[in-house]
Amino acid sequence: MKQELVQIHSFECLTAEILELTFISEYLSTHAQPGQFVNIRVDNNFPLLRRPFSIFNIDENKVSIVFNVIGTGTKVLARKRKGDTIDVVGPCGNDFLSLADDSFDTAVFVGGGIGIAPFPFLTKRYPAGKEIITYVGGRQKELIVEKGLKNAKIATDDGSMGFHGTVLELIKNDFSTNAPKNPRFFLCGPNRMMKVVAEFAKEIGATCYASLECDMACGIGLCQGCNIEMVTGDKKYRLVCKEGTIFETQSVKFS
Amino acid sequence: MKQELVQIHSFECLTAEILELTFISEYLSTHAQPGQFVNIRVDNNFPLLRRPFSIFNIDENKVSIVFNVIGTGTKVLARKRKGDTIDVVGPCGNDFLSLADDSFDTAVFVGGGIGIAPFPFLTKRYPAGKEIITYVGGRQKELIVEKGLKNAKIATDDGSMGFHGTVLELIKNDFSTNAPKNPRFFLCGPNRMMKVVAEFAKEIGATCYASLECDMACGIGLCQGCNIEMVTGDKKYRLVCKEGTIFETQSVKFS
Amino acid sequence: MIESFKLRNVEFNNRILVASGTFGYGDEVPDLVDISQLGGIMTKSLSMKPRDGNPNPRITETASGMLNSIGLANIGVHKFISDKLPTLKKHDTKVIANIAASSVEEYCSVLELLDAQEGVHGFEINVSCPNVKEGGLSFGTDVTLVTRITKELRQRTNKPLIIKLTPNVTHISEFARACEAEGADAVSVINTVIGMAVNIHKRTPKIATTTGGLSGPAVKPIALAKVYETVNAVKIPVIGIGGIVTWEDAVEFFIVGASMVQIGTANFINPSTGITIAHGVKEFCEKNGMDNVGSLVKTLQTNRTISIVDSWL
Amino acid sequence: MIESFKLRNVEFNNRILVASGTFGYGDEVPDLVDISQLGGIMTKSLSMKPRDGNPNPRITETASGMLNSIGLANIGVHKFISDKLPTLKKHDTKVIANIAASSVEEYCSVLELLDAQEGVHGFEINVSCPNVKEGGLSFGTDVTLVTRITKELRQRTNKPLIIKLTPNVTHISEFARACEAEGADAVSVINTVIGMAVNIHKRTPKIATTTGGLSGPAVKPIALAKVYETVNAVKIPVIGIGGIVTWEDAVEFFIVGASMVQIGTANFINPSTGITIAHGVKEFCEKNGMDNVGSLVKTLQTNRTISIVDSWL
Ligand SMILES: Cc1cc2nc3c(=O)[nH]c(=O)nc-3n(C[C@H](O)[C@H](O)[C@H](O)COP(=O)(O)OP(=O)(O)OC[C@H]3O[C@@H](n4cnc5c(N)ncnc54)[C@H](O)[C@@H]3O)c2cc1C
Ligand SMILES: Cc1cc2nc3c(=O)[nH]c(=O)nc-3n(C[C@H](O)[C@H](O)[C@H](O)COP(=O)(O)OP(=O)(O)OC[C@H]3O[C@@H](n4cnc5c(N)ncnc54)[C@H](O)[C@@H]3O)c2cc1C
Ligand SMILES: Cc1cc2nc3c(=O)[nH]c(=O)nc-3n(C[C@H](O)[C@H](O)[C@H](O)COP(=O)(O)O)c2cc1C
Ligand SMILES: Cc1cc2nc3c(=O)[nH]c(=O)nc-3n(C[C@H](O)[C@H](O)[C@H](O)COP(=O)(O)O)c2cc1C
Ligand code: FES
Ligand code: FES
Repeated sequence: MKQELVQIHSFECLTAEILELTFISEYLSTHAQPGQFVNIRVDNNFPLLRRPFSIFNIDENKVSIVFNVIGTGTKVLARKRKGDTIDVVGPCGNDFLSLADDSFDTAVFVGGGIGIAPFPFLTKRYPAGKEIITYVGGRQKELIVEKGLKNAKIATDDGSMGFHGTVLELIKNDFSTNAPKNPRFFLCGPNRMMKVVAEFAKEIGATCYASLECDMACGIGLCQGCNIEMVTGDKKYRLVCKEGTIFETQSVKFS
Repeated sequence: MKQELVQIHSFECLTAEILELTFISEYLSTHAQPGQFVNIRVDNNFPLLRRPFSIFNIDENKVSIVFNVIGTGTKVLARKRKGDTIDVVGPCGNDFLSLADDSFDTAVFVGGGIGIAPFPFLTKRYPAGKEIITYVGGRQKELIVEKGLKNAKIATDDGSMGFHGTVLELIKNDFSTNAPKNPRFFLCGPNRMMKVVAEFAKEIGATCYASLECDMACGIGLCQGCNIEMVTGDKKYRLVCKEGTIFETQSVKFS
Repeated sequence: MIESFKLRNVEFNNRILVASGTFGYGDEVPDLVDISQLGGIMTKSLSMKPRDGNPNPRITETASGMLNSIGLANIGVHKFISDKLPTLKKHDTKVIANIAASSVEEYCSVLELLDAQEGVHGFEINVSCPNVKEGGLSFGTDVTLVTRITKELRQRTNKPLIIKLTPNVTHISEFARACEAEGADAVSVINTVIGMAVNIHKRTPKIATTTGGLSGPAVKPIALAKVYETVNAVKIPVIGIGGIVTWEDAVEFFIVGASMVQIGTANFINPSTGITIAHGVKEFCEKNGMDNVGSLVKTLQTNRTISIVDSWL
Repeated sequence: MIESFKLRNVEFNNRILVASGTFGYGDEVPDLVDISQLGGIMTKSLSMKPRDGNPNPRITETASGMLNSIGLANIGVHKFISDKLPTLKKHDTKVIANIAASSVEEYCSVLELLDAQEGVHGFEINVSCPNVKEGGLSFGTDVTLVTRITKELRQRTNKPLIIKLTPNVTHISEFARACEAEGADAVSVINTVIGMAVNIHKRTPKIATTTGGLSGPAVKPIALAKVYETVNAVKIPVIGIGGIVTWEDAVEFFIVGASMVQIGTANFINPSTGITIAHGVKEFCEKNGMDNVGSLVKTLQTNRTISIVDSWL
């Protein structure tokens, strides 16, 4: 893990609401694994704390993240330009690949809105010989990113793109007609979405991993602010930033 | 006085360190007088308070200020671009023209560094029939602005431009060889500079006005934070933002 | 949609007030602000005699806040009555006279003078003043003195009597209870927090009096906690103050339990903040199906049985 | 150029420490920070038994600050000694064990266990803990209890004993005087300020425990004022904490009178803040012709005869 001042290489609008920000980092591009995140100081004074962002893609020495403008931090980030520098700590957290053993055939990625963020990089690095299906859910089409995803199936709450309904409904439909062989689930997105998809995975007996999100002060295990309650194991809480962000869904209590 | 969201029309580098920022305001361009200032919210969250800037020039519907990057506020301001909007309150404070009666022949403007700010606009609006001489002092040439000034005479502490020495020394030199007829002084700049020039004006029996600077929370008379101690009159203190910024120098106590 | 709020015998148009010392005597900003859209104006603290206030520098900016030590510069109660009140009366808003004093007797005399004035609708008592008789210790940090001030003033007015509490005490709830017991109609929470800043090059304090009062967004979390402690201690209305800039900030105070709120430092940035907030709060209520801003008040859902002290943080 | 500072029998390499609860047990950040460049590490507060801490959410950002209610989650003193101390010992820095407890007896027992450990160079006592016997009121707001804790602990150790004071009291100087009288070697000023934030959509507190501790730049002015009050009340060294992010911030504390400083929240943003500050302070001293950082301490020029209470702000 390193703290670096990196230069912004480009901005790209992936949808009307979602931006991809690409910056240059030799170090991160060689050290980061899919599912890890970077912790960005968007500006010198305000907001005070860093903002965590999943690594969306790595291409040679270029690393990218995706975001939509929600509040203070993302507003400042969206105003940066090519050539500006930003202060990045990373790679943080655990990663998908080193967690999952090999005993499955189909990787089912499920992303809610901006929660697709880790999947393009994961898709790229996925071991050969595994099937990949990607489910993407969102409120409306402006929040749906397809870039870098494989076999993407889309559900929107308002029906403006793909299936009209929740991503869980779409998954259930698909699985009832044409269940993938020996699936394993990888989730990222709003807790509510991950909770119900994790329940479905449990019902069909599939292992399920989720990358959890929660407010973080440090992102590196110093503040103890990012605890998640466990239902298995000896510890009542674990730290999302360090012992996660990825957990086996049956081990944690979704809030 | 109004509060407006105005659009930035352009940036110009006047020296290696000093920027001119021009914005569009119908209202200010028709209502502001030389010596008045505008109070700018440079950003939504940080810094908290507005920053006051003298009106440097008005050209049709375009109003400009000049500044150098000193701290938080000016750093943010310098990062703005053409087309961005800024939140401006103004015009604030009293003005040079309505204060000064007509009983003099030569207007002597003395600006220290960025303190020349009000003089180009004042020069432009000055009643015909008066001579104008402008003295500009600064640490080095990067802090000397000549744009819009009339008969500008320059002094730098390091001798990198014009006279090598303080602006007071230059004035004294000039006055000893070729004293202007019946002068009146108008000062703007660091307190230390204004204090000594005001003393010289007093010595030679000339009336002297100074535009004072001090930290302001509101700029419009609400906070009572900008008091200056008086040596004449019935009030111990007056408010720089509202009862000034321009005072007859013998009436105030320079700190 | 009911926005108004009644305190004792006075009905405020809405629950948004401007805080003492941050809006002058209401006559500084006529161009920029339509004062009638405010629930009320708390005047700059008034003392018996005019006060020059403290030397310069009186203010300095801090991270998301500011320090001030104006020294309660004011024109004195007589001049307020003769010069300011006539103008203030013309606006359709409530005028609450904020009183500062250096003795219990002075509080009483200033209040009596103002109580006789028709255009003065109520009183807010600034107890964050040095008690000259007791060597300059603040009235506001001594519960016996706050009790006495409240008792004496209550006997002298039938208009709303609001005591403005200082946050610089261990248990603000003790003070609020004392005010309630002596018949105060409400308490205002909070005045500024003691703070300081240093010019490292000159090695001098950044404000002339060394320490000053901290205000602005930086203190909002502190103010909310003090309001929370207070609303859980008394039944009289609590007026929330501290760091309110947006309508969302105001809603936080209402949810915690403030019946009204005051806008202070934010007026320096946007003098019309109070009006913007009044509209924002109203809209928020309407969107959420409330027909009364009061429906927001004290609706915080928390399952903590609280004693407001440092717990296991 | 002397940067070091001696407290009782321990010489710290420099005057910059990292604050309890903001640097784990010193083993979280080896890649990013060369710990040996720090004067010392205050450990996360240690209690006798391990503590899970509070439920989520434990933190939330505020304007130029943050609220936390970690609940003193820690691995317990035994595990600290067996698992963390051996690694910590390897660094050329001083390890100050911060102790939290829910009874005077627990403070004593934890200290005794740690006092026997060679790698523990001193103690910082977190008195901002609920006193279980007294219904959860904080030890730190009761001067009798702080006196008793200091007295008991002083009898049990010859290593530096530092009491970490809470700012949430009317007169922090009373507490500092009590600590001095009972033989404490220093006081740390300040712990977090009680604060609160509300999610207006859910109408719930933003942290699970309703109120939490405010830290970061927002509290710097408060911390400086508390340090100022304290240094004017006692002769023992005062360790300044609160909102320090830059070396300029640290210099402000030194000028006011802090002998050492601690970096807290800033570590979350830049874990190497302490090191950057150590360099910055050193450079500033050199540029200003000082051969000792100590030449900065308590050099504030002020002509105010002060009683630190609300004065005429
Ligand atoms: C491990 C991790 C990875 C993340 N990866 C990404 C990513 O790849 N792309 C991305 O855009 N964001 C990501 N986030 C969230 C991101 O860090 C920011 O919280 C988010 O972008 C909003 O920041 P802000 O400063 O703009 O909003 P703030 O000003 O902090 O918040 C504004 C408001 O939005 C709410 N809010 C904050 N975050 C969220 C959220 N995520 N969803 C809904 N409401 C929210 C807040 O409660 C607040 O009310 C990630 C978070 C974590 C913990
Ligand atoms: C009536 C009035 C008119 C003004 N007109 C202009 C103008 O035309 N152009 C212009 O550039 N500025 C002008 N100023 C000053 C301006 O308002 C800002 O204070 C200044 O630009 C620095 O702001 P900042 O936020 O960048 O620095 P801050 O972050 O506020 O300050 C950074 C550091 O610089 C110091 N500092 C602040 N202001 C000054 C200063 N003026 N001189 C020296 N040190 C300072 C501070 O004490 C602090 O230590 C005027 C001020 C007043 C009161
Ligand atoms: C410049 C200034 C002057 C103030 N003067 C007074 C005053 O005269 N009387 C008073 O009771 N409070 C005074 N206050 C305190 C405010 O009324 C308010 O309680 C405090 O600033 C917190 O609110 P805020 O964070 O919204 O500013 C003053 C505050 C400021 C910033
Ligand atoms: C997340 C967090 C955890 C903390 N944990 C402790 C602790 O365990 N013991 C303690 O004495 N202080 C603790 N503190 C208080 C800090 O040590 C420090 O006193 C306070 O944060 C003020 O300094 P700062 O503004 O630099 O953060 C904690 C602070 C934070 C922000
Ligand atoms: S965010 Fe600080 S420990 Fe996880
Ligand atoms: S700056 Fe507020 S009164 Fe002058």
